[in-house]
Amino acid sequence: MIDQSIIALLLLVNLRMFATSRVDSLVRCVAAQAFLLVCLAVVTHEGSLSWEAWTFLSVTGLVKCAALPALMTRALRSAGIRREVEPLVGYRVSLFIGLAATGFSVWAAEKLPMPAGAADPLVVAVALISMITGIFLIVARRKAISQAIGYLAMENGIYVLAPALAVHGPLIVETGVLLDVFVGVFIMGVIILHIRQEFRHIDIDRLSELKD
Amino acid sequence: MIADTFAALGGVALALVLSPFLRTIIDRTKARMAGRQGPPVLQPYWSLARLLRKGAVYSSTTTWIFRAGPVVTLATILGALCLVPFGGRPALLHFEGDVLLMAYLLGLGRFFTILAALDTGSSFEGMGANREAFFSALGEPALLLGVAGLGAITGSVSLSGIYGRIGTSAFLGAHMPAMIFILATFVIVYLTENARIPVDDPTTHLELTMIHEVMVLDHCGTDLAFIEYAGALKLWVLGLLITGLVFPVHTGSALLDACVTLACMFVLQIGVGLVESLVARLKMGRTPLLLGIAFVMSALWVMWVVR
Amino acid sequence: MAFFLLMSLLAYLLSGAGALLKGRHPAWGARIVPFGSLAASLFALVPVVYVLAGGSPVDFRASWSLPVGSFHLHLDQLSAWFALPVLLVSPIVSFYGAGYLRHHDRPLETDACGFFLQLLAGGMLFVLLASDGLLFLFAWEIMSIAAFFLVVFEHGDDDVRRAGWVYLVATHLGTAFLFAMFVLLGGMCGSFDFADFEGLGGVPDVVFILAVIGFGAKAGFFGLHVWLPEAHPAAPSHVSGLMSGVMIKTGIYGLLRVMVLANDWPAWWGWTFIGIGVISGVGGVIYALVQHDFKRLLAYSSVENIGIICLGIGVGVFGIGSAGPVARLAMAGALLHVLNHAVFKTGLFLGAGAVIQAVGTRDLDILGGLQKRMPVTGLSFLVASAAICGLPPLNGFVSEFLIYLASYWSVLPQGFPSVNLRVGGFVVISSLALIGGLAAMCFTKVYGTVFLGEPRSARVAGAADPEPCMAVPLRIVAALCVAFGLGGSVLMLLVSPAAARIHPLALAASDTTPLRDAALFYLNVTFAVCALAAVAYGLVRLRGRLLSGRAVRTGPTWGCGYPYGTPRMQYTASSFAQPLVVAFRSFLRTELGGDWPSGYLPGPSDFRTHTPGLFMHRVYMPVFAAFSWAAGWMRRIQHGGTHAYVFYILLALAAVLFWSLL
Amino acid sequence: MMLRILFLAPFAAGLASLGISSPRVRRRLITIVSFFHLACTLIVWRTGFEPSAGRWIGLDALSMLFLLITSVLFASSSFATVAYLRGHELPVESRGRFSREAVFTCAMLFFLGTTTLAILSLHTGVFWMAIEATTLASAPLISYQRSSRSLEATWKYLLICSVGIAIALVGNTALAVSVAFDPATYGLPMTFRDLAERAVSLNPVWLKVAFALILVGYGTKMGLAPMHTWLPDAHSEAPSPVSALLSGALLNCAFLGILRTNAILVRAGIGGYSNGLLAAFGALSMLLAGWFVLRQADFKRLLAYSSIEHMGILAIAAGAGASFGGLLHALNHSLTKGALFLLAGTILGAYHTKSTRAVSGLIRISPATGLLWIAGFLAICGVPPFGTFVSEFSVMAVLGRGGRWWLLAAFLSALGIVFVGMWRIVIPMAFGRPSDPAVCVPRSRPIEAADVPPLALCCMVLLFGIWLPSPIARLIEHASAIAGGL
Repeated sequence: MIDQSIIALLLLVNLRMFATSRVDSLVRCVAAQAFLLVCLAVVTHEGSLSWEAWTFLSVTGLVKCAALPALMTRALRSAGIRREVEPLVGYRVSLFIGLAATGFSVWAAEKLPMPAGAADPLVVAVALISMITGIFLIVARRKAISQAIGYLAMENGIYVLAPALAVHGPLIVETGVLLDVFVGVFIMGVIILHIRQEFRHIDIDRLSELKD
Repeated sequence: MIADTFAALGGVALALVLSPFLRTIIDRTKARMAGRQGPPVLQPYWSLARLLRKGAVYSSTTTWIFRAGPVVTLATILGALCLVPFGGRPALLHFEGDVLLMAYLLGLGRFFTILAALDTGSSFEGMGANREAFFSALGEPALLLGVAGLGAITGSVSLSGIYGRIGTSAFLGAHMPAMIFILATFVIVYLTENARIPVDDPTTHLELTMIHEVMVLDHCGTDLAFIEYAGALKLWVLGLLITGLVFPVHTGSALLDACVTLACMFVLQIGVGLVESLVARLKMGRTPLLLGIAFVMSALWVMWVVR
Repeated sequence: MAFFLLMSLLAYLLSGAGALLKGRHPAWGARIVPFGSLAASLFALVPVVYVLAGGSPVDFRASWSLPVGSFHLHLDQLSAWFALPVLLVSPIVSFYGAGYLRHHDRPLETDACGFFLQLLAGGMLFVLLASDGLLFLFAWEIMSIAAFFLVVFEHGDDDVRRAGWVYLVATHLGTAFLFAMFVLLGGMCGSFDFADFEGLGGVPDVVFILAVIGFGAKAGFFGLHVWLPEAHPAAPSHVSGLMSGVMIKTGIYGLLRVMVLANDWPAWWGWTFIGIGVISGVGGVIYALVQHDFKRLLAYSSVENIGIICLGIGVGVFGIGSAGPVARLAMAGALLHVLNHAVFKTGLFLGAGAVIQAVGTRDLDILGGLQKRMPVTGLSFLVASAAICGLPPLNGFVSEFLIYLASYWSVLPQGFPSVNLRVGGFVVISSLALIGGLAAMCFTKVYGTVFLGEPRSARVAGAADPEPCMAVPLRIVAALCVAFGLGGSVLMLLVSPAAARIHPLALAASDTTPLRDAALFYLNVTFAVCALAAVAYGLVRLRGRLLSGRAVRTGPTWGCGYPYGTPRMQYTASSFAQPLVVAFRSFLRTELGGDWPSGYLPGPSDFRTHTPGLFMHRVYMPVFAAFSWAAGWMRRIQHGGTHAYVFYILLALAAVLFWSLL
Repeated sequence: MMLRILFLAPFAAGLASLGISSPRVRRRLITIVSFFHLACTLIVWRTGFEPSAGRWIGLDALSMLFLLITSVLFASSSFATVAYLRGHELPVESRGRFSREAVFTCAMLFFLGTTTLAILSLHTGVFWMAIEATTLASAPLISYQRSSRSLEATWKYLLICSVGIAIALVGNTALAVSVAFDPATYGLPMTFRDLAERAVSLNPVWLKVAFALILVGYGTKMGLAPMHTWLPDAHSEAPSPVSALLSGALLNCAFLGILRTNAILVRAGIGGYSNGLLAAFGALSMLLAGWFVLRQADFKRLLAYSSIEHMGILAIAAGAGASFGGLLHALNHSLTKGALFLLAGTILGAYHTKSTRAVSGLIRISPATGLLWIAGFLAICGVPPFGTFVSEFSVMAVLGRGGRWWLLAAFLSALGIVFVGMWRIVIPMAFGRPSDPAVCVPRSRPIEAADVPPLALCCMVLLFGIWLPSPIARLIEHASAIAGGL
């Protein structure tokens, strides 16, 4: 019951990421997405959680819902970036693509052979949607920061895919992955700042001096 | 064996003595056709004798090549003379592939003639030299291919073998068209190599249009005598290739064969004189075409011989 | 015996390295290369002569710690014969080169030149010895790359660098075909050892095609020859001599090496050779005729001679099926031409080098009158020119004589049922004769315009014969031309084991009597020529006698009544070739240019002709342009947009997932 | 213990370097750590290595080979790194503690550490983590110049590689899923070795999906077309020693992941599928790189595209089952490419341009550099007597033995195109008259200190072409057995 409603909420958040025109709203969406995914992980977990797992989940939640969005908001502010997303693909088309992606994800999740102990296929579907959302943001949005957000969204999707498929990596590996994501987004933010200083804009579109 | 050698030596001696006479035949034929008297019979001999008595003027531009030219030309023609059979008898020197030696000896002579012409630094002589080189490059395949055709018909790869074996049957049998084509080729090559009309006009007085004559403009005295004599011998040597075909009868008697050959040679020169009287000289640019025709004709024997 | 071979290779390597590392002894450096290569030649000549004189093939195997291939050297009659020109020419060339480069202003580059010269010579020997696919390619590439460095020796010149590129690309693309060929053979056989290839029981046609293209690019078959007229003018002359005289023959060697692996030779192989021979021979000589560049002309002439060799091989391929002397004679002729061409082409390039060094230009149209100023060079060049035209009594005649003789035999009616053979022989006779005539035209042009007449420009005035270390090699080459020509019979006997080695696997080697007979025939030639030399001498004496009491004057050349002739009015190389340009204009497509006289009182005018290479300008350059255009178009993929880049990943992912779930 | 030192020492040194204020000491630290690493590697190699089951970190022959490559490259490029830092002296405020240069040094050492970790990790998750960490560690190296171009390159590198590696993470998940079907393998530790041993009981569909994702994911990092797009930018904009490391060490690491995954599929009996994919990507990379080499105007980009081409060769070798040739080629390529990038740095220093047109007469400006530049390109084109010739030929030999003619044709034509394009650029660069005497002054000495490391690398490649030392041959043989799934 709870998990279904979380899934529904996640769907809505993802679709909002397709359609939103503001960067700050994107940041909020990705934070919400992360929060919901952590919740989903807690809810779909079988049996009781050990204290290590609790710690890990809370650290994940903190990093993904608070630290990284805060970092981005800061980058957004200090770099003085305008708040428009500046899409390459229009919002309406994006929304339709989002719907199509949703359909595809559900179909794929139903289609794939699932191992014993796997969660509801819808959880897998929602993980897939999050990943597709992330990639879509990278491909179809012009600003560097929206690409960083896309990367984060994608990581969020992957993060939930593993428990959804009943895959539990060793804790140290999971921590390492989390650390990597954190440092990655952190460095992205740093680079965005530098780019801002150097170029006076952060349109990836115009970052095309290097070509053949 | 020894008899053959003596017969061949006789042939060579005949050539050495009689070859200047061939010019007389041609010139007198032309004169008769034009209604003139023509030069005396021994005129070529007198000319040679007079040239041999003269001194010499050499251009200061020239080197030893210029002096070597006439000598090499004469020597190579003498060599060729020893390789060509006279009257169906084996030549003085005969071996498989002797035709190559003959053709390339002629080529050696030509090589030096051309170089001697270029040695003078005269543009007229250069003009003649390049024409000679180009036309002979086109004429040579025709000659060698024609001989190859004869070889294919008679089954021999030496000149003496070919001319010894060739008989009237060659003309009467299935190879008749091939023989005729080869003969025609030889005639064209004969006219070309000896610088006769329709390729070259030995009597022209305009240097721009000459081929062979212009190349030897600077030679005089003894050198010119060598060249003239070599020219006469060349007329003889290549003539033998034709006479052997025109009258391929072997009587068995060396003397009779020799007489027949001489008669044929006489007729051949009259023919050359007639051609010179009746045919106009080709435009310079058309000559490659004539030689091309000769080449094609020399190649046509393949259709009858190789089945 | 193998010891001598290894020592020879080592001598090449060490003397090359010695030239590079000679330190502070410049005099040493000038000597180490020539004497090194002399030593290497002497070492290698021992087994080579041993094998050619009837000894058993030399075989050497060593373990080699590489994943594929083995260190297998093998010297049989075929490789011994091809080694002969290498061993003969490389010392000559390196002595000459030491003099040629003595005054070069960059000692470092001169040392490098010596090093790569040794590497080239050693590489060629290595190619001939290698009896393993990997080892062969190894040696092959070393040889090619060494030659590349030699070609770009004078790299300050734009044309030289371009030539280097053309050469490198041509040789490497050719080698790519060889890679394919060896991989194919190795794939079928499971090993890359030549000895194992023989167990294959024949080679597929595709191997032959790959070999023709791959080796043909090195040999300079017309169509694949584009690098020759670029590289030979660019390289220092002694290097051109070695490359043109010897290196391109390794292509022929490779082709023969592959052919002897076949079980039998289909008729179309013969036609391939004859076709290549006719096109290369005639095309090569015609292009040679229209060149103004001294060394470019010689390069095209090499294409022509490769054509002659191919004609011989072609007749030989047909002849192998039928009894009789044809195959043996033709193959022997082709092999002899390999040696002879090496000798006289080296002579021509060395002579050209002496002229270029003395005068400083390769343009034929501004040379002239050098025979008086450089008598030694002139005489050697004359001998080599006559030899390349196949004139008796020089060595060119020996090989052409054999090929002709084989072709004449092949058209004979008795005993040869094969129509292919007879028609092939017929084609060979006609094209050989045409090639011979045109070659004579070509080399009378060269010798006449360079050495005879009056100088066409002031540059020529100060020219003089080169110093002895260049002049002596020139004399040696000329002497070799005469000696090989007079001793043709000996050469024929010497080549007979090598010629007997060239036959399909399934056929046993037949006897060598045809060559013994031919050697006897050729004795007649030697005799006749000697007699004629005596006659000529007699004529000279006669002339001397006749002129002795008479006035012998010198004066200006008779100008046909035109008294104002200047040296510039002489016939030039271009005008000499003019009838040919007219006759073959549809094939040559010569470009005419310059300011033509116009009006009633024309001012100064000039006239130029330029004949661009047919394949270079009509095939390869358009193809390259197309490739280059396509490459430019393809670059849009990398247009700089990160979005698109991620999108590519997405596409790849979709494609791969689709494929995996299919 | 030794293994821990191998990857922990660089981390520790990196952290320490942040706090060092003296640039001289810090720079010396790079060299010291690199050579310490090399020494440790050699000791490990000498003492032997026991691959242990179930371990996450371990050393088998395959990792030993790649460790050797990486260590040699780091050691030989450490001088160039120091020279680079010295040559591009930053203002004083950027040289102290926690300054830009300190971060660079730290990132450099971290890069060494993460690369070592990636090579040593036998666990899929650890491997992934390490690979992503190499990306993060190397990003500050690329952006060191802080020019607009280098920032752009860094951004592309970071984003594209992160996306790619994220896809590989999905692949890891899929790999884990494939374990969960059979009770026999349920709960299996996710090490490559365990997976390979139980490969037959894994779920083939998920295995295929996993391989597809891992191939695309790590393929991005490895530089296989069409995921290669970041590679030319990053390689051309990074400082040359860093380019050498990226090309010589980093790409190999990603390849290692693909190779190990491929071995699992081969053991599972669906090697045909994975080999086909590898060969297809390899051929595409080779051909595409060839086209881009053809009209290249920037010599560092040229080298980058050449790396793509060689990664294609590695992929084809892996796909054709020519593991021995492929691994030998990985070794040869890394050494050669390292030398070439180091030389490119020297050239860049002498001419102050990356444009191929502006560079000429190198051999007269600096004979040793010019000769090495030519030798390096000969090696990279697979011309004997260099080792690349042997390795390429042995790959081709396997292609021929397998009768894969189309692949062979693609292989040869790509090599041909690359050759044509490269030499059109290299000949005018190396030969001719020096372009501008005002810009580039001929060196007084024929050989400079900067030429020594590339010379050493070239000599190694030369050695491998003439005589492959038996310890290395044995190492590669063992490694190829692991890579081939035997």
